[in-house]
Amino acid sequence: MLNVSVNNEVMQVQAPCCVTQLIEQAGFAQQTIAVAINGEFIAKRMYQQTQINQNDSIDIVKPIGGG
Amino acid sequence: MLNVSVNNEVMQVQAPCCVTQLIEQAGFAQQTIAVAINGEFIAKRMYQQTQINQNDSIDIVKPIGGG
Amino acid sequence: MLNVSVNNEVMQVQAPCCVTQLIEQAGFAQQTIAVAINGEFIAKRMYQQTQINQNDSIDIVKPIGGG
Amino acid sequence: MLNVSVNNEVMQVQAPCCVTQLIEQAGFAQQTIAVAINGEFIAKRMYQQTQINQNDSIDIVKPIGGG
Amino acid sequence: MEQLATQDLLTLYDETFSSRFLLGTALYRSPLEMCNAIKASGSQFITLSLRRQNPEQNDGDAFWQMIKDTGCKLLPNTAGCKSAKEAINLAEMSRELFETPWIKLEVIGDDYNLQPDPFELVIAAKELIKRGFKVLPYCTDDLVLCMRLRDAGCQVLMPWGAPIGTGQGLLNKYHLQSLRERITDIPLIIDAGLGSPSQASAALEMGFDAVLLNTAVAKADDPVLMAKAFALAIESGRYGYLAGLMQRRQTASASTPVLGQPFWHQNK
Amino acid sequence: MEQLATQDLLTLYDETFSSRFLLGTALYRSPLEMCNAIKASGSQFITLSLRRQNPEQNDGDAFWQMIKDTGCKLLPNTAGCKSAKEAINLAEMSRELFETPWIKLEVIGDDYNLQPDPFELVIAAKELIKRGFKVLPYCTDDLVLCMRLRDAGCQVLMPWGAPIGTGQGLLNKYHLQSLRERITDIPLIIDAGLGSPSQASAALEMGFDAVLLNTAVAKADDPVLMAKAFALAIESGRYGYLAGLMQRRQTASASTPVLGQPFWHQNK
Amino acid sequence: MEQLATQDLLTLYDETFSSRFLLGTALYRSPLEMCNAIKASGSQFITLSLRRQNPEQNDGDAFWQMIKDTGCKLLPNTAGCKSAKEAINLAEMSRELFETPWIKLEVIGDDYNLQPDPFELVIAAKELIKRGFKVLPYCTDDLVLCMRLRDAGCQVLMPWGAPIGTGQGLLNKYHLQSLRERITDIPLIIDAGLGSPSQASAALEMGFDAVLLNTAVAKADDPVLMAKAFALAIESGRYGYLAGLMQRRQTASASTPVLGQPFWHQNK
Amino acid sequence: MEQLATQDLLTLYDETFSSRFLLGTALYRSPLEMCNAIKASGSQFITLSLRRQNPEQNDGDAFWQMIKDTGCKLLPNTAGCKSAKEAINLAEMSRELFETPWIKLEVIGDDYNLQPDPFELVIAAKELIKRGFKVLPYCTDDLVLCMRLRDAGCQVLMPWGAPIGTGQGLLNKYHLQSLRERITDIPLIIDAGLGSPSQASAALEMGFDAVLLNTAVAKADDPVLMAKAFALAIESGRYGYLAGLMQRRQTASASTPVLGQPFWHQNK
Repeated sequence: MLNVSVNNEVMQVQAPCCVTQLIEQAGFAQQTIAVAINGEFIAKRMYQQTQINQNDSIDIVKPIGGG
Repeated sequence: MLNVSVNNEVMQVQAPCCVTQLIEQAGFAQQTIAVAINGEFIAKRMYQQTQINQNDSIDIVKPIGGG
Repeated sequence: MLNVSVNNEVMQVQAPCCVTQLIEQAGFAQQTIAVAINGEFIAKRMYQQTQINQNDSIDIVKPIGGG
Repeated sequence: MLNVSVNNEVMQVQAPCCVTQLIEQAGFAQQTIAVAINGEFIAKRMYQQTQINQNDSIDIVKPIGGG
Repeated sequence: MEQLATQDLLTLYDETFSSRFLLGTALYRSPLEMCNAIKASGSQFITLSLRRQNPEQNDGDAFWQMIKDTGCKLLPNTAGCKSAKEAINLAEMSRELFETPWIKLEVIGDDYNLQPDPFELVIAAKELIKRGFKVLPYCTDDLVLCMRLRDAGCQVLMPWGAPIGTGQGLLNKYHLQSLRERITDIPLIIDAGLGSPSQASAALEMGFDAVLLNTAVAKADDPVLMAKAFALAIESGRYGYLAGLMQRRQTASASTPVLGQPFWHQNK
Repeated sequence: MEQLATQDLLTLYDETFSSRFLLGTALYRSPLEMCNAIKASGSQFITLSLRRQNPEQNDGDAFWQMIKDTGCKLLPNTAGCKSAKEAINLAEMSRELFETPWIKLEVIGDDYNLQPDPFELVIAAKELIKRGFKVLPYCTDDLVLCMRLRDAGCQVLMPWGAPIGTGQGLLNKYHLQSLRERITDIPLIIDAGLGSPSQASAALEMGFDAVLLNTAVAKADDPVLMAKAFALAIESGRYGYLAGLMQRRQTASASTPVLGQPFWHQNK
Repeated sequence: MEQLATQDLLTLYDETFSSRFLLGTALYRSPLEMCNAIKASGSQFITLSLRRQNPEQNDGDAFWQMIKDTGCKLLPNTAGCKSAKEAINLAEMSRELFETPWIKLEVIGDDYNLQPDPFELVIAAKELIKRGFKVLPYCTDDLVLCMRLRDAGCQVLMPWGAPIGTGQGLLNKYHLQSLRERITDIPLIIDAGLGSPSQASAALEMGFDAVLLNTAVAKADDPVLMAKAFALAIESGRYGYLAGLMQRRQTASASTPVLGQPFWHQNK
Repeated sequence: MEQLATQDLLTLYDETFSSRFLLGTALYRSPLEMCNAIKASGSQFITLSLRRQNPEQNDGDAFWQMIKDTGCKLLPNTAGCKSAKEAINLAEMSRELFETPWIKLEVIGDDYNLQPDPFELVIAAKELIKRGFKVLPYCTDDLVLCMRLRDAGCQVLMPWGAPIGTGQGLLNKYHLQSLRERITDIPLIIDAGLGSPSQASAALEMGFDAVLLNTAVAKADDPVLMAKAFALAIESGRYGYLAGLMQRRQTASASTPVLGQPFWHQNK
């Protein structure tokens, strides 16, 4: 099991786990989102081949009102 | 002859002279004007019966742009 | 008895009563004051000869801080 | 001969020439000055051992009023 | 909102106006320019005056005809009068000639700043109201003067923003604000001193009911476009007033939500 | 004039806009109110942002769908970022998600006044320009900072009027004026700090090309009407600028001609 | 310069004063604090008033004795009077009790902003001058009002800076400046509205001859130190006026000479 | 109070000063005038600079001798330098020639407004602090810049009031106020832009620790008297700050007590 932080919430995922799988487990499947791991942007095309590591901090963001 | 001032210009008119006659001689016949004698407004209906006197100061005014 | 108002307080005085007497009864004897009756200033030299009348409104004022 | 610029004025000096000599030739001997060569500050203690080179730009500054 | 635009009317002496822009007719480069500026302004109520003319330079009634053709309601003024007596007589002449009881009452108290004379103004206002005029007094922002004019029967007041023709705008917002807070039962029109559209907008934001101006339009490089600019500004200020301005704050406050900020971590 | 209205366009990175009003999408009482305010504003370019959301309070794509339906061009921001690195990564996420290279670059330097960090801002701007972004930096009115951002390749700058959310307006007109005088080759947009329509009008009168705001509309009592008020104010300020404002004068000057003043006599 | 300090005197009704600071005697936390503040202020001319007192709370002549002991010249006021008649009678009472013809004439026209009533003020001033008073009228910055008061015989005028007790300072510098430019033959004293020393300094820099205040000193945390602060500020403003202020410039100009700048080279 | 005057000292880099007035030595009509102005100012800390001089127009050490004779502490500046490198080298030359580690660090970012270059300024400050200088940076009122300079080790900052030589005063009181509120652990000196004593007084009332100026004194009609005027103003502003200014109020409030008003009657 990997202990990661998703949007600053602790979460456990089955290893190995790519970004696509993480998104599903985090409940953001089919949604309009963007992802960063440890503060670095991860492009969609990299989701499959990018593995989540122990203690990664993942940001999953969605559109919101802004000024 | 009466010496009067019309719009601050000296003018001579044949006595007796009513306002109507003065207006004609001053060249304002048929025009859109209003009249005061010695600083007092004279209504149109009084033109006939109002006589000009020696040294009267007559104002004959017309519309102009204003702010 | 005369019913008068001194500094907006009701007061009764024995008739006849001059300003000097009123001042004493009002408790301002020997003090630095000025007087008005019914809104009219009364000079010191008139205190003796000025009689108080029924329902007079008397102002007795003293120095106070001002801006 | 060395062609140098002293305070943006062209000047010729006999080679070899140290800063002390240059200062004299430039007419600033015995005066309260500070020196820079090609934009770099030269400390007093280095005047003797610092040689002037061809095309050096020398600044010799003095106190002046400032805000 | 469209609804509002058609229902939010200015009422002066029981007469309603959809435009809150009173425009002057002097200082234009040409009569045609004046007419185009009036059209562009959407103004329904324009000021004009009476002056002597020498018979020779007498142009007949050309100007007068042009003014009538604008179809606007007329507001003659008593500009330049220096006493109640002068103003009253000029008002009578205006009423007869322009066939209107409406008068912009000006009594100038000083040739240098062209300010109203509070004393003569009140005397003239009282008399003209008695004679049945609908008086719009050009006054200062002095609250006591304004209350006296209201007591005299004026159903609208026109305090200055700044001296005539300066374009300085609302010189004394503090007094104008407290004037507006104290006099709520009749319309207040800012008359004179405005130089730019934003100043007119600010006047209406503060709750003033309308503005009257002339120089800022006539002396613009392009008076027609400037007339349009003021018309939009006046509408914007009025809407801003009706929409209720946000509270001004001393310290900053994020518009974009702070919650959910990316990259932020407890262990930071 | 109508002609002008259709021809006077704002150009940002070679793209033209007929509206000079950039509006934010935060702080509204409801999404519907937001949509109506956007419609009333006539804005063609609206800002929005990216934030974390917990799966539970996850509303799916409702907000996102609504924004797309406005048909407006999108300007994602990097609000809340405190370093060039954070801003750059959030910009990349925005570019992918919103499928746009446009970015309102915010790097906050202080939590108290929420001002831009001049140092991190320049670093981030350089990098994002290199990566092909169309960067609109939220900056201060510091001329040197603005010149550095222009040198970095920014083709538009967005100096603040006042701190975000304060509604203080154009706090430093002197600096803003000289900024406008010095930077004439690219558009300048006043971003943040505006509280009332007249302030927006004043910004455009000074020659600024557009304004971006959010709080003043969203926090008005009636945001929809306020959006309309700002739209009119911005148009009025732009027209005022194009029409050429009258010269401000120190001393009064009569609008109504003095020549021919009635009742005046030599012997007076 | 020392010479100047001793020769630059304020003249009111042919009487000279070396201090340009008139101080009020109300609102202090204690009589002792008042006395110390007066001493610290260097004021030679202090205002006071007359009020009813009930016999019971009657403190005899304690306050009065204290005031006399300051050795300052006394300027009784007619604060709170709302008509010429009230002011005239209170002035008479003051003249008798304080044995002085000097009077600060106040006729309040509105309970909300406590502004002078221009109309009653002129009536009262005329009458009191006729009765031999030396009238110092508390007035607005209205030029016409001020000219009327001067015509009534007032040899000094006291226009307000802002409403009494607000501490807003010189609210309308434009009008105050033109007032000073127009009325040059008699002293003008800024009375009321000042809240900080810098505001008093600014008044004297503008050419006003003195200031009168009370609240800003009495309501300071340390009235004695604040009295000293105002004394210094008034002197600084007066000296600044006499020394001739530099011309304000729109654009920057180096103080340190540009000529001879090091490191600069032709071939740069 | 006298006690306070002697105990309220300004501390810069652990050195104390009783005067809060730093004065420049340029632009005077004559060296004698300069000396008299310095004396009148009571300044203990004066700025000066270094420039090239041609041997011919070489006056020997006359000026330098005069400056030394004032007995004031010297603060050399790096006026006119446009890069960190230039400023650092000129600072080194100043340290050697004037035998002082104190330096007023100026790095100009624009020839037009002569503003500090925030970027080069921080680079130069870091380096000079490392080299043991006591750096007084001439900076803007940008909070982030100021915090960076403090982090670089500056123990005093000198934000501008307005561009050098303009005399515009405190152009941005809002930012200066929040700067003062945020930076409380080191002294802040207002440097440049002041034109009149009241502006200097206002700066100290706001809590700034001192002012540095030159043009306003040197370009006055009477620089010696103006120097004295500023000295008094600075003291007044400092005392005003220490004495605690009254709260500014929106509405009027009588100073003379309302209780006991004569002539008032129930039955009124």
